[in-house]
Formats: sequence, C-alpha cells, structure tokens
Amino acid sequence: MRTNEIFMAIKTDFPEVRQEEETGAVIIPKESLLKITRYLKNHRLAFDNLHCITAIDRTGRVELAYTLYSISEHHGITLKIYLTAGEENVASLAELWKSANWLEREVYDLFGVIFLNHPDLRRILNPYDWKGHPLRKSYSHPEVSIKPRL
Amino acid sequence: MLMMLIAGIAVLAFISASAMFLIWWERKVSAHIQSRFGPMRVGWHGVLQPIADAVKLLLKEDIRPAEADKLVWWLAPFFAVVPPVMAFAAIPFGKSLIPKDLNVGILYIMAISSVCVIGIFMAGWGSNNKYSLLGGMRSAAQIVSYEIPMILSMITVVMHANSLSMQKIVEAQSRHWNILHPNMLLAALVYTIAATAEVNRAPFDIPEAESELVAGFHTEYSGMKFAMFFIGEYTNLFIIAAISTTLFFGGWHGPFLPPVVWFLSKTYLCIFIWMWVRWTFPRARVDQLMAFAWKVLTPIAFVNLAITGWLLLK
Amino acid sequence: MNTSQTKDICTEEFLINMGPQHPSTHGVLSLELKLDGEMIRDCTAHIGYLHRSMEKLAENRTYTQFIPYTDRLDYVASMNNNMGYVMAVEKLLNLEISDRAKYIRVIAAELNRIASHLIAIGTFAQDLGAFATPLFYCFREREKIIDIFDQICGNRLTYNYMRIGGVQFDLPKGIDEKIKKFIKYMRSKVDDYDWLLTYNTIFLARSKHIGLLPKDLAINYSVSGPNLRASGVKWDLRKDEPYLVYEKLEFDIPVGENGDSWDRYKVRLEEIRQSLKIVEQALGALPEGDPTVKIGRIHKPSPSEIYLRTENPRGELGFFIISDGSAYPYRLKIRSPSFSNLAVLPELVKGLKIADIVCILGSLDILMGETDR
Amino acid sequence: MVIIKIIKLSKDLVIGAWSLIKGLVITLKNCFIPAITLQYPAQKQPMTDRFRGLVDLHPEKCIICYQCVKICPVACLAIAHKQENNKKVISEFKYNMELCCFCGMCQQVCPTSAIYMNKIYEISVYDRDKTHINLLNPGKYIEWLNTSIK
Repeated sequence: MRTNEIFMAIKTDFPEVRQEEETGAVIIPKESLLKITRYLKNHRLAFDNLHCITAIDRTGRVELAYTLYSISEHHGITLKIYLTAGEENVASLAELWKSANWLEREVYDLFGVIFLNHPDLRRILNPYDWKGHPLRKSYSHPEVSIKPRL
Repeated sequence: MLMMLIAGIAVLAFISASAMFLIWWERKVSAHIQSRFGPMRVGWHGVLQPIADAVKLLLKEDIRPAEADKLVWWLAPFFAVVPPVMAFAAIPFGKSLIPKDLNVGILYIMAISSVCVIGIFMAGWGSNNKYSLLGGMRSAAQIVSYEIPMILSMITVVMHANSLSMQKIVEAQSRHWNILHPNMLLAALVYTIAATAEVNRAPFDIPEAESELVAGFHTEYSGMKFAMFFIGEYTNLFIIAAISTTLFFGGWHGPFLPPVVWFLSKTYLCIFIWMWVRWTFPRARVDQLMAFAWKVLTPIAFVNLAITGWLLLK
Repeated sequence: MNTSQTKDICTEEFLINMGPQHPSTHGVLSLELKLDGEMIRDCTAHIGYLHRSMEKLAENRTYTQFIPYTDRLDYVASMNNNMGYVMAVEKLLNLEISDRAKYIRVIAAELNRIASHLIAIGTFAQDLGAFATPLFYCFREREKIIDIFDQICGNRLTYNYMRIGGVQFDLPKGIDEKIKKFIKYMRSKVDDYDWLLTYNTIFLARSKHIGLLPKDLAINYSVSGPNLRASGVKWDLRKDEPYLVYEKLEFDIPVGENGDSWDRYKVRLEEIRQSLKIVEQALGALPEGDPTVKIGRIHKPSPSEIYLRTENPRGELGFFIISDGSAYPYRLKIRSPSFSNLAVLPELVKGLKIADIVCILGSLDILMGETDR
Repeated sequence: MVIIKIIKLSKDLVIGAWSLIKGLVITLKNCFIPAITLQYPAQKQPMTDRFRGLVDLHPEKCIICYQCVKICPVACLAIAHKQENNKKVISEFKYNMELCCFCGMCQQVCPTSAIYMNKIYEISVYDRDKTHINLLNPGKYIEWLNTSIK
C-alpha cells in the first residue's frame, strides 16, 4: 500500500489531516494525535511498530516525525506534528506502543519537548542534572566542546 | 617426635610445591585448550610464573574495606587454608609414606574439609560488600548440600574395604581397583560431581562467579590474603584428587614404578580431568545446582548404597 | 524498601548496583537491581555513559566527513553502519552506484555480520560461565575476518571503507581465495559450536525458557534483528525490503520458536551459516567495473528529508537525514537498534535471578556505543 | 506412573551426559591444535600495504591546495604558506596526532599523494606536546620507526 493510499484511508476518517508535499508525510494537528494513533494501531492498517521519533528544530517551530511501520502489512508511514515555539508539549504514546517510553524520553532530553502523562519523563542520555537541551540549534556551549586549537 | 617434625615439614614443602605446580599447570592447560600459549616469559615456558605471582601478591598492598567486620574479615583466609593443609595428615602417598595412619582416616578428612565453608562464609560476611555476601551465602548452601552425596559415595567404598583407614582401603584394592566394580563406577561418578561442587570449581563455581558477582566472596581481598584463598583452593583440589585416587583408582598400587610415583601420576590425571571440565562447561545456576544435588545426586547415591549393601550381603 | 512481614521473619529487599563497571554489561551500562535474596524484583537501566552527541556533531560535518563517525556507532559492525549511512545519503542525492560496488558492499557487510555475531556468541557463552573457551574460539575465527578487512581497507576495527557513491578501494588481488578458504574453515567451526555449546545440558538449562520475549511484546517494543526473529516473527529487511543486490541472492531467514535466550543464540548461529552462503554467492557473481569514487567534491543535496533503514547484525539501523541545501545536514537522526532492544530488558527480568539477568543481557546483544550515540 | 518419570529422568541424564562428553571432545581436539597467538614484543604482525598508520608527508610534492585540511573530519591538520618570488612555499605543516581518527581521507583526497599514512602503529607518548608533530622536519618519527617496522 503506497503512502498516499494510506493517506486516503486516514483522510476519510479524519478530515483535518493534510499531506506534506515532497516527503509524503501525514501532518496531523497536535490535539488529535492520540485519536489517530489509536485508530492506526487497531485499524486493519495494523501499524504495530513505532519505529522511531525524530524531532527537528525548525525556525519558530519544533517538528515531531513519528515513523510507524506495520510488520504484518509490510508498509509504513511518517506522521508529522508541528509544535509552535511557545508550548512544546504533546500527548505521550507510551500506553499504545511501549517503545515510545524511551524514544520520548530521548526527545525530551535532547529537545525539551514535554510529553503529557508519560510514565517517567526523565533525561535518558545526558546526566540527570544537565542544564539545557543539547540538540537545539540555540544550544552551543563553546567551553564544553572546545574547538581543537592548533 | 623428631620423625613427626620431619614428616610435617616434608608435607608442608610438598603442599607449597604442588600448589605452585598446579597454578602453573592450570594456566598452561587452559591456554592450550583455548589455542594460546599461556605464560611464556618468566623462565622456560613460564615455569617461574607462579613464583613471580607469589612475589607480586606479597608486595601488593593489603586493603581492608572501611566498615568491614574486622575480626571476621581478618580470620577468613585462615579458615580457607588451614583445613586442606590439615587434611594432608591422612593421605597415603606410599606403602609406609603416610603422615599419620588414623584408623578413622576418611572420616577425619571429610570432617576437616567441611570446615573451609565457614572460611568462605566469613569472607562473604566480613567484607561488607553485597556481592561478597551473595557469594558467601551461595557457597554455604552449595557445599552443605553436596556433602551428602559425597559422603554416601565414600561409604560404598568403606563398605567394600570394611575399614575407615585409608591404608586399609588401598590394601583392599591390591588385586583390582575399586573402579572396576559397576556400582563403584557409579559411586566414582557421583563422587567426582560432588567433589567439584565441594571445591567451587568448574560448572559449580557460583560463589565466585566472575560474570555475575564480580569476584564473589574474595572481592575485597588483595595481596597475601587473596593468595591464601588461591592456595587454599588448589590444595583443596589436590585433596579431592588424592581421595579419589585412594578410593577408586587403587591408591599407590601399580606394577613396576615405586608407589609414590603411581599415586602422584593418578592424582594429577584426576586433576587434569577437573581442569579439562572447568574450561569446557558453562556455570550452573544456583537453584538448578541445588535441585541437582537433592533430587538427582542424593537419590542415586542412596540407591547405589543399597545395591552395594545387597551385593556384599549376597 | 518494602519489608514483607511474615510472623517474626523480617526479610528486606536490598538495592544492588550492577554498575557501569561490571564484567558482563557489554559496555558502560548501569543496572539498578532491587533484589529479594537472589530474586530480582525490579530493574532500572541507566544509559548515556557513552553519549558523544553524534547527532550534534553531524550538524557541523559535511556528508563525507561524517563517515568515520559512523564507524564509532556500532564499533563491532562498522561496515554495516558505513553502508547504512552511505546508502541513506545516496538516496538523498538519488545517486546510482556501480554494480561491482553493490556486490563489494554486500560481501563486506555480510563478513562483518559474521564477525559481529561471533562476538555476540562468544560473550554470551562467557556470561553463562563457559569461562573464555568459546570466547577465544570466536575471537580466533573473527581474527581471520579482520585480516581480510585489513587487506581490503587498511584498518582492523573502524574501517571507513564505504564512500558516497561507491567504495574507497577495489578488492585487492587474491582476496577471493582468502575469503573462500575462510568460508570453508568457518563452516567446520560453526558445527564445532553446535557440539560445544548449543546442545550442552548446562547451557540449555541456563538459557532455555529464560527471558521469554513474546511476539507481540517484541513488536510493541520495536525490537529488531535476531531478537525479533527469535520470537517467531519472520522479518528481515534483506528479504522484506531488499536493498543493494539481496534480492538476487538466495538465502533463508532463521526463525526461533518461543523467543527465549537460547533461541536468540540459535538464530545468530544460523545467521552465520546464511551469511557464509551469501558471501559465497556474491563472490561468485562479482561483476567487473570500477567501484571506487573520488571524495574531493562537496555534496550539496537539495532541501529534502529521507529515512532509510538497513539490517544491522543487531537490528534495524535507520538514518533520518534532513538537508537544507548546504554542505552540512540540517538534522541527522540515528535510529539505533540496541536502544530499543535494551528497553525490553526491565520487562523480561522481573522475578528471575541475578544469573538470569546476565544471561538475558548477553542474549539481547546490546552495544552501548550504538545505544548512547 | 513413577516408573515413567524415572525412565524419563534417566533418559534426560544420559542425553545430558552425552552432550557434555561431546563438548569435552571439542576442547580436547583443540588442545592439540597449535596455538596461534603472537608473542608480541618478539613477534610482530607485519602490516598490510593499505594499513593506515601515522600521517606522513613528502614536502616537495605538496602543491598547497588545502584539500586535506578541508576534508579532515577532526581538523587535525594545519598548513601555513608564504609567497616567495612568485611561488607558494609551505612555511608550516602541523599535524595533531592526538585528535587524528586515522580515517585515511587526507591520503585519498590529496591530488599529488604528498600526504600519506605510513606503517607506524606504536605511537604512545608520555607528554601531550609530543602529539603536535611538525610534518616538515624529516626526523619526526625516528624514535618510533625502529619499533613498529620489525
């Protein structure tokens, strides 16, 4: 099933869904994330595998790209959410897919996106008392990563 | 009196020499099994390696953990070394070459060698370290539960030789070795398995399981105290090999060579088998080990005891 | 500390730190175990000791300059990482590579898969207590593969052999005899492991029915690679989403029955045999041509996003690359298989003994360089 | 019923013992296979011709094109040149061995193969200043030379 057939299938049930031009990702509004993902998981599309969550720090907004795959149906899709600069929080998918637990902790650790009612939202890769979120474009600590002097 | 002194010094010299030799031999055997050379640098083929190790351990600083239980921690190595050395008193090296021919020889050896479990448990408790405590408790459970099959398999031999003294057991095998009787073979098998567990070696080395408990009960020991545990382990290994030769392989009986050579070669052959087993098998888990002792070894030992009794009374 | 009070016996759980420095945590991983005697009540994993923020580094390196960093991800199978990254960039640039380069990449990747599985099997047997003997046998076999790679690309561990659009060097003369000799030698050795380990009662007792990972739990945790196949899911990217020349090669996918530690070990052992078959076929069908490519030109891909995943020895390694037209990637996300495989550990371990957590960790074949990135 | 259990148990015991013996056969077989390890300081493994050791330079071949400095992922090379009667001459070519990740990119990108990686692999130093190597002076690797290439 190519991505746009899947998109059509989702479009019929959730009209507020858009499709990004060149990448074919499905852009969904933040509020209906839980509804759509539960639909995708239990529907005959059977997306049973949340493969990875990528956060991208664009200017003025943070994009979250959820890569979903279905092992039984051999197809995959990328869901995208645009979080405006002020409130970067989104519902957690930990009770749908257990892999989301650690993936969301990593996005929180490196980007600062808060995941609501996540089982234990702590930093995962950096020390627990680390200040700031390293992968943000605005984050640059020269004294931490010293440019090699010659 | 003088004779006693000389015999004592001779046995002590033999113990330290055999411990050194065993350490070197184990490293060479394990090396060649794993297609590598083993110690090669110190002396010809690393012969002086054990002496170099001993000197190193002598020079190593003796660190004591801060909140260790001082007396218990300090005493533990003695309890690990002294019993095996004392057990040498009743080992028959040759026709008259036995430090003290006790008429309760085998009982004495068994009683003494079960004391060293206290040493290991003291080491586990004394070093105030969770891993050592786990190691100590495991060893206590393991050694106690493997004593029963070991003793039962010894009783079958004692019933044949109808005497506890080691020399009489060996004389009873002058015509043909004990191992040739079928039920003796079974007793020998049970004995070897139980003996490996008794000495914390090979598939039963759970008290100092490297991959789980870091180094088990002797984690907190360094320098000479660690060397004591090391020597205690190898002397214990020699003891169980010596017992297995006297009980099952006809002690110092042998056609041409003098009895001592026969006895030592048989003992070192048994030790080779233990080393060979150690470097081949994975480690059993704690509960499987206990279940194996109580549910498999002990019943077999009892059945074997019954068969021997029936055979003798027939 | 909850204290279970039964009449006058007061047992207390104690916290043990299978800390970053522990002989069997396969790298710098810290497990906090809540123990009741030998029984594990609860286990939390602390990772991040080896976090070098590869993704932040990638944003200041050109596409070619990042290739040596991918060696340091899964430092035991760096050929596969190179291949994954380089194929992702080629998809970004939609660049076609010569057939010979494709075959060379398959040969290098499969040889590295064998080397990586050998380490997995050796350390798994070591964790179960077979002290060092299987480990040395596996390292002796792996040494032969390392010599082949040393001849092909000049380095023993961090190969940095693949380039965007091809490979650095062509295969040296006489390397295929060496590989053929290795394949024959390795086939006899794998049968040895069957005798030494696979059907050994103590090995079976220690690893059968330990760490049962049911099929749906594995998919739910997005576990991938041999761990997923051991749970009975027949899913291998080389077959289901073929890339390079895998669809031309004939090999089958070993699948386990009930997903316990023994099955994971058995699947890896079978995969070594399948990889040997692949290398043999690929070597036979090696076409002529020039696989090498120059690296002077700076690639400036047009702004776009791609996600590409390849079958690594440890699972599915994915690269999510976002380019903004400049020479540096705007964002490079590395989806590492060991990260999700490790997430399953606290769930598998409840109620088992300390000896079992070591066994499960060894069978999951975690690698901290890749988990922490 | 008990007899069946006993027979099953003894069958398992026999199979188990047989599998253990098979393991012992393997280790004994390996006992007689000659050892393959190298006695390191005495025997040294000869490096293959593509081996990537320390970075070395033929100063006369260098055309000062800065390609190697640009391609180096860890910026451990640095060149300074001056104009001398209408010809560019290298005045300084520094190599920071501590940062180098031995990736071999400089060797591959150099048009005149002036910069290349030699066969020295025993490169431990006692103080950090010795890791900054000036590639122009010919006697830079003398003390390491006789150790590695045996």
